[in-house]
Amino acid sequence: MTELVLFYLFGSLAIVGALSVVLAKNPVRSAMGLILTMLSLAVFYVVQSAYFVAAVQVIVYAGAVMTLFLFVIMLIGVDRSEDLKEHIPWQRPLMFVLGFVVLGGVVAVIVGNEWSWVTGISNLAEAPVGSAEAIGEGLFTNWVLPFEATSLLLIVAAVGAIALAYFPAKRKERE
Amino acid sequence: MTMSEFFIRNIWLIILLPAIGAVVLHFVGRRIGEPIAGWVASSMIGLSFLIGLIAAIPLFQGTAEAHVVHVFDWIPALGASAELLWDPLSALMVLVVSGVGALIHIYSIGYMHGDERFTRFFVYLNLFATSMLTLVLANNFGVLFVGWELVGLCSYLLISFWYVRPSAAAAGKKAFIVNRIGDFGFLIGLMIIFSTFGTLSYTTVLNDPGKLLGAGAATAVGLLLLVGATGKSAQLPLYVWLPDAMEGPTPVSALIHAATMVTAGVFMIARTSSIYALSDTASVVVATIGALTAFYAATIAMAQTDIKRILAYSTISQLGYMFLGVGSAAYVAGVFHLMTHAFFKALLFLGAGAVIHGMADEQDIMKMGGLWSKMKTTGITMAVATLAISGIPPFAGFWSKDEILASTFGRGGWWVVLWAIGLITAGLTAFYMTRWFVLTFLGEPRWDDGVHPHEAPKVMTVPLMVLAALATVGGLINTPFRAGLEHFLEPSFEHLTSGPSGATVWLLAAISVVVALIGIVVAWRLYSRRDAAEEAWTAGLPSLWRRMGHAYYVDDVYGTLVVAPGKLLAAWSAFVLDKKVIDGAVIGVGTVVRRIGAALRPLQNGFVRSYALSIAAGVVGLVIWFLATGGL
Amino acid sequence: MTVTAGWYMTLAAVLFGIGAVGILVRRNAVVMFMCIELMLNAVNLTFIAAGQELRDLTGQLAVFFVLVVAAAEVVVGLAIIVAVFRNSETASVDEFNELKG
Amino acid sequence: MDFPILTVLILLPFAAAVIVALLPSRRKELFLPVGIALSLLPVALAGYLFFVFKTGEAGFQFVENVPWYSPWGISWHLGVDGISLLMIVLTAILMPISLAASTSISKRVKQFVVFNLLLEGGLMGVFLSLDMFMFFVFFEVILIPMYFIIGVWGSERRIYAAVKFFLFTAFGSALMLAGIIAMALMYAHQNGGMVSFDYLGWLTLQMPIHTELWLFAAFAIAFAIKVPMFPFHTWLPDAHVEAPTAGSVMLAGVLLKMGTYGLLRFNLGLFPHATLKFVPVMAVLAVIGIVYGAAVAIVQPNLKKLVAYSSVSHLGFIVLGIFALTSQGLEGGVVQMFNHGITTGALFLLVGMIYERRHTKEISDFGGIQKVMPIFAGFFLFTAFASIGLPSLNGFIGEFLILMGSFLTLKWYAIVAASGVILAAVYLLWAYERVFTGPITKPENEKLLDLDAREKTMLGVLAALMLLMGLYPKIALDKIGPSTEAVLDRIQATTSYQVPAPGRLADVLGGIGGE
Repeated sequence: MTELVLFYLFGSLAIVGALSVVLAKNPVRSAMGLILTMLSLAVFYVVQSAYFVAAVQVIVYAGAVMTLFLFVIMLIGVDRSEDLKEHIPWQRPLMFVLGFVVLGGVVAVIVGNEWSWVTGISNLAEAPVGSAEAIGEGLFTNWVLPFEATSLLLIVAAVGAIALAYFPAKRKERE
Repeated sequence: MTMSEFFIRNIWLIILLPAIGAVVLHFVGRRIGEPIAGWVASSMIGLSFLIGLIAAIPLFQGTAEAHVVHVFDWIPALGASAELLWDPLSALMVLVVSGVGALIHIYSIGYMHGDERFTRFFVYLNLFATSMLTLVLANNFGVLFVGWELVGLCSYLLISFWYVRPSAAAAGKKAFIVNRIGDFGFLIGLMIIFSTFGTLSYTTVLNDPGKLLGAGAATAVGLLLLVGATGKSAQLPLYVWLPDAMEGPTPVSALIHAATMVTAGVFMIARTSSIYALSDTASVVVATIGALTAFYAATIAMAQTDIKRILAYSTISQLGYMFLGVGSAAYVAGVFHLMTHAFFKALLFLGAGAVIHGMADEQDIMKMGGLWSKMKTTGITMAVATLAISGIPPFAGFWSKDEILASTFGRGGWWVVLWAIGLITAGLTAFYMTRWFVLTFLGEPRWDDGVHPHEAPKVMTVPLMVLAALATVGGLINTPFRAGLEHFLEPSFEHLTSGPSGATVWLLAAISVVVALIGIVVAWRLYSRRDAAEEAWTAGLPSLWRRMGHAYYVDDVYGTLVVAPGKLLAAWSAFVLDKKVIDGAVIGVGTVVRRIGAALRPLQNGFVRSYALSIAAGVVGLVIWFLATGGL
Repeated sequence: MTVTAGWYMTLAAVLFGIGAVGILVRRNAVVMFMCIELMLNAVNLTFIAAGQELRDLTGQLAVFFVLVVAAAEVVVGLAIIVAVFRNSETASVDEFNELKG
Repeated sequence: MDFPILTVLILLPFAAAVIVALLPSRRKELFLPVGIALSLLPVALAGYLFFVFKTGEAGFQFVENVPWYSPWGISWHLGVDGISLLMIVLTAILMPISLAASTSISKRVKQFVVFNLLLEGGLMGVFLSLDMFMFFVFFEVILIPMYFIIGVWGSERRIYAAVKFFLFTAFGSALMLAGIIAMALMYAHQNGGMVSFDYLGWLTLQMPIHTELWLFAAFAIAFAIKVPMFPFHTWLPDAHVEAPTAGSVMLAGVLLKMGTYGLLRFNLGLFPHATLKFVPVMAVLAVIGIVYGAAVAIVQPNLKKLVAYSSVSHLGFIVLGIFALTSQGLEGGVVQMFNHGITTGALFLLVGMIYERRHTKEISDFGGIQKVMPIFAGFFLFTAFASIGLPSLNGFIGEFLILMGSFLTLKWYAIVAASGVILAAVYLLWAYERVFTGPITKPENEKLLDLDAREKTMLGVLAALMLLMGLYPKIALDKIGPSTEAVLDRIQATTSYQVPAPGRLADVLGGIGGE
């Protein structure tokens, strides 16, 4: 019952956040909306006993990543309003068609009460608890190679970001 | 083992010696320098002559059989090994080639004196000797063809020896290409021979070829080999290169374009006599071409004014006699004439060379005259040569030419016509040679200013004298009284026609002598008192004379009918067919692809959101597809 | 009524759809980036839900990796946006069509 | 285990390429000498191979067979027989020479040497592979260095030429790849699911005639483009004109031979029935190529283009010899592959040398230069005569064998082909006349320097080979003969074809030969 309430409450918050990401004219509001969605999702993670992931979600995603976003928004300037006119031909109509198709699909799922996609094998055992120990054991046994690979990726990304930001652009000189 | 036996077994030494000479002179010739290089070359070919002479002794004595020497395997799959044949015919040819060759080598030392490419000239001469000796010694069509082509190469190199003159370079090229046209036929002949016998060795092919070669195939082979022979021996219709070949130094004209190389066709037909024996058609064609060429070239020679061109056309004409001889199966007579012609024509050319040398490179006989007193030796030897070629007994030309004519006459029918042509040609020969001699040596001097004729040095006149001696007595080795050469050559030929005998011989001889004398007298009367006479004579037949002077414009006709359309066709293939059609098709395919690309290009509008839309559309489409088909 | 995995997944689908639409309509590169993050988060939710349903911890591990990769991507992506902005003084993606065919 | 000489032959050039690539970039003067020195090792090895090769044996020797990727039946399967032996020797000989001819290359010397060595390694692989997968890989690998050699170090229109070369060849290769995959699957089908790319295994395949025809066509088009046969030849003149000297030498000398080698090894070997059906087509195209290539060469204003078109003509002879299906024709075809490589390689070297001095290849820019460059003229004339097919030089041996051999089965074709000997003399001697003889007409030509020691050495080696192969071709013929005979025997064993024995010419030349 608690779960149901939480689902409705945070589910609607997540959707509101998502919509404000897309619809807000001011990028700062978009960022705030995204933070809202992320926090709501963190609640769902907790509900599903994915404690570690929930913590990471709040700390890394809602915290660090979004801060970075906000920095960039500040750097670029928040007062730039977006021209609402569409320049690309066929973009809007096609998009609406697609949107309606997807929406229709979701509505069909809800209306048809088709919830049981992956429910066939539940109750086999205890649901796993995503504690830090459990996650750590998984990462450093079966998944150690991908883990090391991602660490490498992070280093590369960091170096790349520094390189991109550090070296002055040469395009102007060429012209 | 006697010396003769040793040399017969190692007959390749004859070829090797001049080859060594050529190689040595090629690499160190410049350091040796003039005139030693010339003497080295001359001694090499001289040694070949000596070896040939020693090796031929058993053949002279009639104690030796034909001997085949296998040197090494060359192209086994074609049965073409480097094998040499030492029989009377090749022995005779070796002696003529190396003997006359040696004399001309020596003469060249004087003639080429001071030329900046003196040693190069002797490299080529020695290379030529190598090639020609290979040709005559071959016991295999493959080896024959090697010699056949290499003499063509040497001819090319020596004609365009003074390459700075564009005409010399063009003449060399022309000679080689025209020869190649002949070789085209020759090659096809060899193909038929190979496909019939499975080998190119004389031993198999020429020993009773009738076993495998039907009459039709024999005719085909005979005619195709004849095509090759007309190229090499400058017969109708491929003779056009020989007059131009006079661009080469005069010793070259003497050696290659008179005495030896051009007789290769005659030699080859004589060598393959057993094939021609199978086909009367082929033989008649050979003889007819010979007779026609003899007459045709003689008429042209009558109207030339270049001292060497007259001799060139004369050579063509005399080669025609040889063809007439071998065509009428009088192989001995043909080869006999080949030999005597080598003597007197080499002599004529060398004499002409001496004259040109003395006249400071003047070649127009209209600007000569009166040289007799200034160049006694040359004059006398030229007189001998003129008599020899005109067929006046007892000089060499009489015996051989007469034997050819007699043999032709003896076969009756169509051959009598050929005999008549030959006879008329004999008169014309006497006429133009006398004209040549008279205009050059007799009468009043018509020299250009500043020309001071002088006799050639000893190194040039001695060969003249030797050759003059040979041209005088050389014919005596085969006379109706004593057919020495006939006996000697007999083992080489199987199907010899024996000419008429008895009174007929003497009657025919008398007729030809009379005709020759008429020719001499007419020419003498016309030209010794020159002046108005010549004009009167030429004015009588102006257009004919002009045509003869221009060799009937055959070169122009070939130029218009063959060369120009050929070039046009080649240009069309290259610049229209190849560029526009074939490459155009390739480029066309490329253009079509490019057009399609251009048509699809707007799809890539560069807007990332547009691409995102495409991706989204693709995803949605795929999902719908999965749902519709019930899973993946 | 219990909240099954299907509920979460439907929610994830909705969030994903909103993110996708955002990418298609917005021109501001930073906002488009946020939409991508939104879509990633939606996918993460399905991972968690499916993992819970299948009684398998691997779902959560996958989320962990997605998180790390997303973080890396954000770092580089934002650096690119900054670099581009420095050059052309705009963050609108419609200004960039150098890859036009 | 024996010394894996074939593997070493393939890997040596690649190793050499790595060594050159690792040289310090500042030592510019080292690249070329080191490259040349390293490329001499394959020469020694190939020479050794040539002498230890057992004469008189038809089969493959020095075979190495190591499984590589067994699920697909790919193995490192190498072997050399009389047909490939000469190609190996040719590749090895031409490589140092074409590098030595590249002293005028000034930009990116290191890359140039590396690409050339890669090219050599690829060529060795093509001629030694008995595994079709490996063959195809090497066949394609060669495109890459060649593309760059033309495209980077070529003259003005180099990009156009390189792209054209690449597209043409890639088009053919795509067809061949389809054929190879089809063969591999067919092998699996007939051998219980075991996929194999092994050439020797493929020889056992049974297939219906129409399949064979299609596969023959797929392989034949790939090789015909490479040869190149009429009408697929238009990439060749462009590629040659634009390529640097080394590129031209390798292209004409060896790369074209991949086509004829492929036709002989794979088309004749794998598809005997289809071969018989295709003989008229191939013979017609070959003969057209001979006459057409020569005719077009006559009027070319550009020396390099002239030599390029002469290659079309000469390669036509090789194809004619191969499809004559007689022992002489095949033997002549193989020996002509070698000889054409030497001769045309030398011709391109010569054109390159004069280009370095005058920076033009137009015939009309020369005239009379024999006066200032007598040695150069001598080498040119020597090589030209070898190319014309002068007996006692190498070009004659192959041509003569081919003409004699093809007359046994393809009479009229052989007769038409023989006219090529006239045309060859026309275009080369006419070019010689215009370039070398007469007075010097252009003042720029008066100061031309004659060949130096390096150039004389390169040409001297090739000239010596020309003379050797012309005077004593038996050293090569003895090794080729058994292998070509084996190809012929296989065709005779699997089909009803019989090589006609020499004999009475019952119906040669239509009515003329009637008995």
